[in-house]
Amino acid sequence: MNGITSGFGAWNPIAWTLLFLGILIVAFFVRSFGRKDYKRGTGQTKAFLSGNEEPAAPAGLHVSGDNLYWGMVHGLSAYYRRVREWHTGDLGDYVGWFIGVLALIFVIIVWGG
Amino acid sequence: MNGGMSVIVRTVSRFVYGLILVFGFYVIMHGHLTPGGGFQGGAVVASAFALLVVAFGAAGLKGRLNAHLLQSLEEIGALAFLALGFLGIGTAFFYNLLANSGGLFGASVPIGPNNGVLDSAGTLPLMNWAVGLKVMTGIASIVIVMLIGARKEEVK
Amino acid sequence: MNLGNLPFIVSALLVVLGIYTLLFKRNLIKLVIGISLIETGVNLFLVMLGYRSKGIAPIYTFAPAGERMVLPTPQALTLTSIVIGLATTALLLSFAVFIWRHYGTLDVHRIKELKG
Amino acid sequence: MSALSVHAPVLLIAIPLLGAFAVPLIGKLGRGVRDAFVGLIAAFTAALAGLLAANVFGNGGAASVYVLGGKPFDIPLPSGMTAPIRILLEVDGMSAFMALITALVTLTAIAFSFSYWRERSGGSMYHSLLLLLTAGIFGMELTGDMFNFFVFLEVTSIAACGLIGFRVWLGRTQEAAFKVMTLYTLSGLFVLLAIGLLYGEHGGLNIAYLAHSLSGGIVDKIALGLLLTGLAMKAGAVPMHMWAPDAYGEAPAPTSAVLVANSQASLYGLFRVLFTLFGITVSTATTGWILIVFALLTIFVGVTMALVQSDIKRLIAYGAVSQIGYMLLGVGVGLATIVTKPTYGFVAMQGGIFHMVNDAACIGLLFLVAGAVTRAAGTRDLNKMGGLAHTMKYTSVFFIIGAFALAGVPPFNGFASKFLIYEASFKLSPFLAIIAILSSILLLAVFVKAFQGAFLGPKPASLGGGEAPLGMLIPMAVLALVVIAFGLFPGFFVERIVTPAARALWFGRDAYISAILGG
Repeated sequence: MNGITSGFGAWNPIAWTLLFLGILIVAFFVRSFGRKDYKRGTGQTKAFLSGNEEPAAPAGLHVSGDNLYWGMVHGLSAYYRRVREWHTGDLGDYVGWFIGVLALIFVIIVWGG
Repeated sequence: MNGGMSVIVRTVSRFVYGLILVFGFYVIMHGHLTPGGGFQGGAVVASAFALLVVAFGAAGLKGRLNAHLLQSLEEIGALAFLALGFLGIGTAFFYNLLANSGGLFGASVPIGPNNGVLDSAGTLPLMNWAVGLKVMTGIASIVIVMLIGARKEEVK
Repeated sequence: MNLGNLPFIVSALLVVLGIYTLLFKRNLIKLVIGISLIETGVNLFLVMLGYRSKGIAPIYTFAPAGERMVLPTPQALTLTSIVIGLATTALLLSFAVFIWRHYGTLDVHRIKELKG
Repeated sequence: MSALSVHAPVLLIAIPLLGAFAVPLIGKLGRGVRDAFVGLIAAFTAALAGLLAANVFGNGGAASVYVLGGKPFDIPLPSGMTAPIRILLEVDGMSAFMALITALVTLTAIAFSFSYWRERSGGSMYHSLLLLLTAGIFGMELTGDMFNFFVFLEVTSIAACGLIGFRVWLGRTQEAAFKVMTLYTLSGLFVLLAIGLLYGEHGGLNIAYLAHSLSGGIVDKIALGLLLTGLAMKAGAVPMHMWAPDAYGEAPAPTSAVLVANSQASLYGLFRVLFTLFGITVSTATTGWILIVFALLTIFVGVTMALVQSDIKRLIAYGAVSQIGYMLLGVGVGLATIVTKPTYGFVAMQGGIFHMVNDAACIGLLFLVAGAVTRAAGTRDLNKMGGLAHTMKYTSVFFIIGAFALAGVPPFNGFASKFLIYEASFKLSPFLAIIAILSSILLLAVFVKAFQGAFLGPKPASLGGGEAPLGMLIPMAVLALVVIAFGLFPGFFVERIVTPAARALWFGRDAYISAILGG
């Protein structure tokens, strides 16, 4: 009753959730084999940067939203430059796209419909 | 513009004002017989208000038209229209309960060309009045709001 | 040339003029006028749909007997459309008033704070 | 059947309309009375929608007709011809399904508005416009008449733009409202032109009557083009989507959720035109592939543009644009294959239609969260926010639920519907499924960015922010519960409400026509 099938695959969220919980329990079980002699507040908890000293972060530093994925946006900069220029915010362009699409749809439907 | 227009315009509009009102109410009242109805008549009546604004300016209007009162009347008009719709809910929404019932606006009309029976058409004339009230007050308050907007710009 | 089709040509012309105004004019008030032009064109088209040649207005009060009448439904549609057009135009104009107050301009090319 | 359920279709339109006109009068009695009245109207409307849906789905989604103004709707003319001349409401599975969505979104949005507008004046007019918008959306979904569809389309346009431009003290809202109103009016006029063409060609306005007499001639095709483009624009399909981020982003937060429901109502109109009105009288391969191309563009451009936004509401708005694409994709695949009727076509229909309700719940939840966040923080800029999770614990949990659901992370509801869309569109062309899955992953990245920016990290000292009041948390909790319920029990909902709706569109054209014309 709670699952759905597409005719080629099936999706049952209850089973999935139970499986997820089961894997979680196994993971915690495996984790419990870990070493218990680890000490907080010593060098053991420091980040390992090829043996270099970890630079102190300035107080209140926040990796803000725009800092995430800057690499991806940079990599796609050719696409993004074009697509952001496309969103001009000019009402004339908005209307222009509407009329243009209308003309295109006319051609497609009258020829191919 | 605050001072209004010349004496000629003011005198003529004082005279024409009443005529426009009468014509507007006539259009509302005969909406179920002849072209017109609530919206058209209401628009004509509201144009009388607009004439006042043009002829006498904003200052001349002070105290004559109250925007809050207009808004309340507009809502009452709309509610009256809906209430008339609910009147026939025993059969169906908008069912014309009064038509051909012999009571108010209940006279039956011969099909085809006739001389016009004002006391006919059931709830339709009442709806025309409701819509007329809504439209005349609505357009009048639009005129007033735009006037206030224009005046603030002059101050700026 | 068949003059019966003239109103349809006029209505098409009005729509095209309105679209031209929307596309190439920069003043917000002119854009509102452009919308009104399209609306007038569509209304003219609608009201022409019900016309029968040499028909009289569809009013039974004091109507001459035996005359053919034009179709009243498209006229009702047109009236509804006019009412809606009134509300639209009033709303657009009041937005234009407020835009003028905030931006100090009615030039559509300079009202582009929302982009990207 | 009780009188209430007989009259449910028209009451769904009339009750919010009554509320819209009465609110300014009742508002003079004081804020508490007004809020109680608005709440009552909204709750009653939602109950009516539930009643209507129970009736229709209890009936297997069969089409039923409500006649305004009297019993018989086909008065025989002197010439012997009978045609439906009265104003009709026609409700089938799809209409009832849309009414349910609208009821859910408007009820939560109105409940949220009580807290949202507490300190501001003008609440009476705001609630009046919101109820008017609700009435318009219900009207679009329930009417059986093309011209009334246009009238309600314009009612929603005017009410929606009134709401977008409601905060007149902000310049950007006025800019957005003017732009949106221009485009809405333009699309409305083209829809009216199409209706005029159909009327002139076939002499009727009733959808069933028009569907019966359509022939697929050149005038019909021009009307189809006008209707398709106008309604697709009002739904926000790329490349005619530019108004959508302006509208959703600048409207007051609870309104944005209702605006999405409004876009979905236009989408419903588009589907009604393509499936019921025109159906197979035109080449469904052409119209279906037009929808699919719109869908791919919408999905991809919406998601990628969302990634570079730094305004939280605009970011969610682009997310909302992209989700419209998934609905178009599912239903487009269904339409393109309607002639041969393979199994996967119907699965795609189910997926696309199921995604409508899922999207309404998730996007509604996200916009409400955005409203609570911006209200607490006093800014919408993600770069100036941070650390809000320290003080807004429940709100941040709701954001995670909404974002995961929208991005299609199992076991939330977005995954269930996207699963159906992926599987079915893969059958038609693997390329479609690839774009859809890729964009879904990107959408998760978008919301990770938003979550990191707004909720994680240290909190800037200048930033305000306490937990949202209870009046805001409860509507969010309701939507979150809906999201989880639809996620955990998709089989139940697909079987009970989605399948009848999809069947009404996919198989129901003849039934829709014969409900009015008989035979």
